[in-house]
Amino acid sequence: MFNLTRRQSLTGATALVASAAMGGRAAHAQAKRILVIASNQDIPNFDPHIATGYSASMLLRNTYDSLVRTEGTPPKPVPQLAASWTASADGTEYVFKLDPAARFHDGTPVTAEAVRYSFNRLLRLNKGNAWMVAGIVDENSVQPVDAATVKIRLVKPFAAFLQVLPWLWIVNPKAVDANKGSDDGQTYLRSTIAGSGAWRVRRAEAGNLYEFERVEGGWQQGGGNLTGAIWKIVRETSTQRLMVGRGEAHIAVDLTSEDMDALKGRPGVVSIIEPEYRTFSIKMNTRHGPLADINLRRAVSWAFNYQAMLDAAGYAQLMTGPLPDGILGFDPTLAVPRMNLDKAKEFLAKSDYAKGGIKLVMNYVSGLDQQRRWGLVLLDSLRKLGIELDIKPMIWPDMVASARSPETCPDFFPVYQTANYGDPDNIAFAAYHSSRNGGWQNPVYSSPKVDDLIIRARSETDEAKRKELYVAFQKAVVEDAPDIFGVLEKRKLAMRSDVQNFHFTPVASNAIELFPLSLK
Amino acid sequence: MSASATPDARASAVAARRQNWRRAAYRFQQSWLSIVGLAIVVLLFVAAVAGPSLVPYPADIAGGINTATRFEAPSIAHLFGTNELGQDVFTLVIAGARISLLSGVAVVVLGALAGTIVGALAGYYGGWTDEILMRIADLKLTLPSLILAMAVAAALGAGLVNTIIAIALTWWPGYARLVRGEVIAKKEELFVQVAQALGAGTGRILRRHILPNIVSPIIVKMSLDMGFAILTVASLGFIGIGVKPPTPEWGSLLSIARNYMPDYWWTAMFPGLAIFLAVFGFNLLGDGLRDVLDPRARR
Amino acid sequence: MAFLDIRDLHLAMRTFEGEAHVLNGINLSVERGEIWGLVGETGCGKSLTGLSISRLVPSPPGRYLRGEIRFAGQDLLATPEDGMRRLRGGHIGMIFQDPTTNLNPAFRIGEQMVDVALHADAVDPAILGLAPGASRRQRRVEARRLAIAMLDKVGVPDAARRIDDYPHQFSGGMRQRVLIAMALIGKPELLIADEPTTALDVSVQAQILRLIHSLVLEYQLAVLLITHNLGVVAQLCTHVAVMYAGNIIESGPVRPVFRNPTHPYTRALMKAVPHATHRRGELQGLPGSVPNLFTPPPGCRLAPRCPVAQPRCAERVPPTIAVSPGHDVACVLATPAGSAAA
Amino acid sequence: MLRFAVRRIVLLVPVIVGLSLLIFAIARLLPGDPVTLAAGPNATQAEIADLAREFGLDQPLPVQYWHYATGLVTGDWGQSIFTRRPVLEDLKAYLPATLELVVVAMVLAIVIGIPAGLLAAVYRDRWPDYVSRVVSLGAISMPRFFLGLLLQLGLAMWLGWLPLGGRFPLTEDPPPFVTGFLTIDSLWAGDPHAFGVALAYLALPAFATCLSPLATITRMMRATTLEVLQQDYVLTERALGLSQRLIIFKYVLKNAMSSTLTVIGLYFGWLLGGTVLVETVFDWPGIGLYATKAIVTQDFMPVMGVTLTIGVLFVAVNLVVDLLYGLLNPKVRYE
Repeated sequence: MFNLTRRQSLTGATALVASAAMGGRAAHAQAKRILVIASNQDIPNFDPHIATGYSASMLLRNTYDSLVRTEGTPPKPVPQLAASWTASADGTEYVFKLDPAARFHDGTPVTAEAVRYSFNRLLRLNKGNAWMVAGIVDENSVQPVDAATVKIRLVKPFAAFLQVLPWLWIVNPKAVDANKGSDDGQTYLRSTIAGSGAWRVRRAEAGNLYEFERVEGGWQQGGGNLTGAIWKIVRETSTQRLMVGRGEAHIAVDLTSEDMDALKGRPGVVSIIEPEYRTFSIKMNTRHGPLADINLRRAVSWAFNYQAMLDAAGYAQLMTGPLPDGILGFDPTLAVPRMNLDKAKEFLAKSDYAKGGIKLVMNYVSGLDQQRRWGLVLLDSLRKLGIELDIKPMIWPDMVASARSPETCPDFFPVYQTANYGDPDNIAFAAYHSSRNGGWQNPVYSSPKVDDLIIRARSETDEAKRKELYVAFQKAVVEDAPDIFGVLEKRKLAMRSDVQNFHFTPVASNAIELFPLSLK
Repeated sequence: MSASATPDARASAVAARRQNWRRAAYRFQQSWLSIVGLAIVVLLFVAAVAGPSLVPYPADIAGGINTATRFEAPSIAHLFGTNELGQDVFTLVIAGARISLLSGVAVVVLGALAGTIVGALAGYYGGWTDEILMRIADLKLTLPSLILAMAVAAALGAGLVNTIIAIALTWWPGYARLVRGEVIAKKEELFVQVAQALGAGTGRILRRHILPNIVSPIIVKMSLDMGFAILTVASLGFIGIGVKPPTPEWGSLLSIARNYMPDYWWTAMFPGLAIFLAVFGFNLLGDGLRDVLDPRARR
Repeated sequence: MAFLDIRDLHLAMRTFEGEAHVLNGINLSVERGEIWGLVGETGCGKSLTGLSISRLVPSPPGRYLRGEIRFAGQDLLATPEDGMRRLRGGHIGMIFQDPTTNLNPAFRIGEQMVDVALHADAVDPAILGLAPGASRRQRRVEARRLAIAMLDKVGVPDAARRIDDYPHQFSGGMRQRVLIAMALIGKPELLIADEPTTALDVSVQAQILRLIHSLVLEYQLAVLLITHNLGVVAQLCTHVAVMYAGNIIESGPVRPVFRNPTHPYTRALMKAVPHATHRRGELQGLPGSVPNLFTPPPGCRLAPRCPVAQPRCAERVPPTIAVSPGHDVACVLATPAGSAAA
Repeated sequence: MLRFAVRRIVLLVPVIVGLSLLIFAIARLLPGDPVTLAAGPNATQAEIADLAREFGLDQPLPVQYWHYATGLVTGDWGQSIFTRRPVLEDLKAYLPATLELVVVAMVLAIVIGIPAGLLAAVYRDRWPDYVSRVVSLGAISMPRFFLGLLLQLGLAMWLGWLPLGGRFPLTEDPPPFVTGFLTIDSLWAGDPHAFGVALAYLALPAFATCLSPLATITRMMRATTLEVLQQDYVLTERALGLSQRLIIFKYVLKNAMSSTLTVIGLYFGWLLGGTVLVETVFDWPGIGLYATKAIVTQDFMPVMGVTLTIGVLFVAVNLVVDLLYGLLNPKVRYE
């Protein structure tokens, strides 16, 4: 079909345009079965113990393996490197039996020693996902029993231990040691894969695309029929949507509610709109500035136009307190503020700013349009209290830097929290424990009472008692009004109907797992 | 002519000037394109000055929202439809005229001011001052101004003032060159030499004798630059390094609305058209003015 | 009928201020072998007269109101542009004032001459003398040979080499020679030379004039020499026509006109000769300046400045009177030939 | 001519030194703390200090500049503080895309703009002139990002004739690297299909990029042609009977070209930095997009690298233009 002479191709360039650009490529892709995923996030670092963010998670969960995988709704741990495991009754000791078939890409078997090496490297670097097991696992915790058996002794019980394991990847010690350098192999792993996953990186064009190909002779059995996949960076969500609509991409992961509406009923496109444990709230500076006044915080909480926020969010639901709906211990009967101007003015009168007349500051991540919209909702709401709002777009690193101290932290600090594991501890600890102060997840809020509840709940192994503790935790937090509890946005994915065997799971669902997928 | 002081000659000079103006006005009117440009610019100024009191939903300008009426298509109630927060796009676009005009003028004025100072110093002192200042200006001209402006704006942080400063910083070399040339030419003229001989200070000579004489080329250049300044402000807004919400700046309106294409096309189309019209208007006008005021360009 | 015959030519130019009547009834007859000097102040219409013959006055803004120009019997005002183009270069050659600006600076002079020669050859194949089937290459080679010969003829030394030079490599005088060579390469019968020597040094001026003179003798050219320099006219011309504000006010063979200038304007012009520099509008003995051509005075256009003006001068245009055979004057004070004694 | 060229090339050295100095100065004068940004959200004060040492940012400014300048010469253009990739390598990867876009756009602009300007001048104040003037002013006034969006909307979204963005189909491998220009590389590889595809991807961005230089060249060409048409030598050429066509397309064109050439040179350099917007809209993987990303994250070294590259290219292009100007303008050549 494309056996044209040069002259023909030149004269027929315009005629070629349509067929070559569209049909030709489709035919090509079919033969090779390459899945294209459109996402707006780049993958600047491949190091499994450094990189974070859903795009890096996508790369890492496909090119590396962890002891267990996560699957289903609600998410459950299932075997990956570990073929089976046992836990002690007090929840402090886990023993994993490794799959004897497991091999790294260079053919070396995945051993218990590799597990130990990886955990210790993660703890040593103390970056990336290390926080998930901070204080739970230390450098002596991981003990190889034999080549295929590894024992992990927790420093203290951690109910969600199996839930975090999918995000702690195992590297090939041989490859890393050979390229250790002076930085523990960070330079090497930044752009090289030393894992055992079913996929490897074939082509990496920073800021543009990452192409994966199936590892030949990989140890994993079964899986879908994909020969490759492309993680394509597409900044505009509308472009992602159009690409899926036109079949130029198979999956788009960052779509907005408007995009989903536009795709509705589009032939060949499947919409996935599912609840997810991703919270959005606007944190208030409880330590510095006018909002240190609890009555002002309450006034703001009652003045906020929750309905407008929900309208602007599209596919979402309002949060009831700090925890996402449906998670363990969630209290649906919790009384939370809803827009009520009388009540808001009542609280305002009690505060030091009874007349309003102040100007507060909200920072948000430039480019995150939902945050901008909610900023405007807040601005509109505060005006009714006679309070002005200065909305400042900022780059994320600057936002993070501003969270370092109460003095630099803005009055309003909007933040998304994505649950990497389906346990209330994920959000409770990260977002409300005072040990996290100075970090972006919880810049300033600190309450001894809440701290105590979180710590007790986290190491409690009895589920009923845990639930009780979390109910108390939610009540205590709402009492303090540290946040404007916002929305749970639904996860919105669009997919070509020829993508098969995709199963939604509410944790990190945009970090697509390629292994099971097939293209018709 | 020695007769320049006689009343007769003065009257004829006045008549000649009036004749020149008449001729200029005639030529300007001859060109219907310039008239169209003038009309657009006048419209812009009206929108900028009286906009907030003309628009149907003035509350939306300061960030008022109405999420019950999101994404409504253009209708009588909402001429340009509504956006993702139920704000009236017509209102925002009209209000944007003030932002664009203000920032365009500010950029051009700041750029001209800085350029004039640099150019005047370089031209007046000559020698090393001239050499150094002009080399810097030349180098500056080789650098990509948009990228530079973006970098400076990003470093300074979002906000209209920062955007204006960032763009103005890349704007001065053109004026510096222009002014330097004119100053060097004027410096040699008799009235300056006389003032120098009478012991007037440098600042005074520049301020009182030279600068007033080079105002008109600067103004012509400023008028020609206006459209481009507005375009640059909008470009930064479009990239996302621009104003803070809720400022209804056209470029950032378009940048946000881009995600709603093609389904909610009105949110993008009208801000885009507004940028185009504003720039087009100033360019038409500037072109017409240059044709009239700069005899060399007229053919 | 004369070889070049201009009858009652009226030309108007549209400008911002209105329509100016810049030529106001020109009458002129030139025969081959005659060298006519067309003199007058700047803006009197002498250059426009020259351009009119080649029909190079742009239209608009120019507009011919009346009259005719006949060249070898052909009515030029009725000739379409295409026909005019065949006359230009081939039958009518032109030289302009400033040799520094009249040669295209971006091309070697040979390139320009060859193109002119090829054009002339297309009009009259005798120029290159090649058979009709000759190839483009042959024509170019022959045209180049002719160009070298022509340069040689006008006195450009080392022509074969210098033909590949650019205009800026020549001196002013040499450039004027090149332009003359270019104008004559098509063997025209009429040469219109618009101030050909004004921009040159006096010594070079004389050389160029001598060159033109010799070429006239050789080719039996009819020449219209446009100048404001009466000295040049005296040196070179056989005839002279004096123009004022779009009219020829006195004309005839050089000697009678110069010896017996009759029109007050001609007399003023003659008095001005020794002064090499005379400012525009201030002619010796004539106060005031060239009249407004938009609303010309109804009578004699010189009347407002004329030292001997009479009331009737302002009433109607004075008729042209032959004060001696061939010597015509348009002044009410002139007396026809034969009645002078009375 | 050769001496002229050599002298001009030697003169480039101080210009490039000046450029690097200026860029360095601007980067250091700007507010912002790249090290803290690079260190990441959880970095300690000690880690930040380490990083500053690693990047040499703890040294006095002259020393920093010296390191920077020697690095430029030895091929170490620094690295991105976020991706840690060497800037020079990134530039090598991204520059061809931008160059291809700019070259194609400029060729389009020249090929269309010069005849259009010539015609507008010849038909002055008649309809071709009016059309070209209105259209070119409109094109100059058109925000390129808006135009890009409209083109996407019309030709890609509605009609579906051309791809939305990108440079080559995702699932296909681009032709082997020779020049980095996909159009040339695909022909080099003898792959007409890839050539057609590359053209299809190039069409919209190139069109959006070319409009403004096209308009400027048209206007410039019109103005200079009008000026040339007023010249005495054109009158002489007409007076000697040369045809209008020969005069316009040979004698006038060459003269008018030489002034227009300067504009072309300036525009070429300007476009290199001006493709940012088009690259953003069409997701064209060039240095503009690269710079934008770096700017948004306040990543200094890539921005400095891009700026310097564009500055040097700008100077180089204008050198070429000067040399060409000499060819068109014999007077310059011989002086």
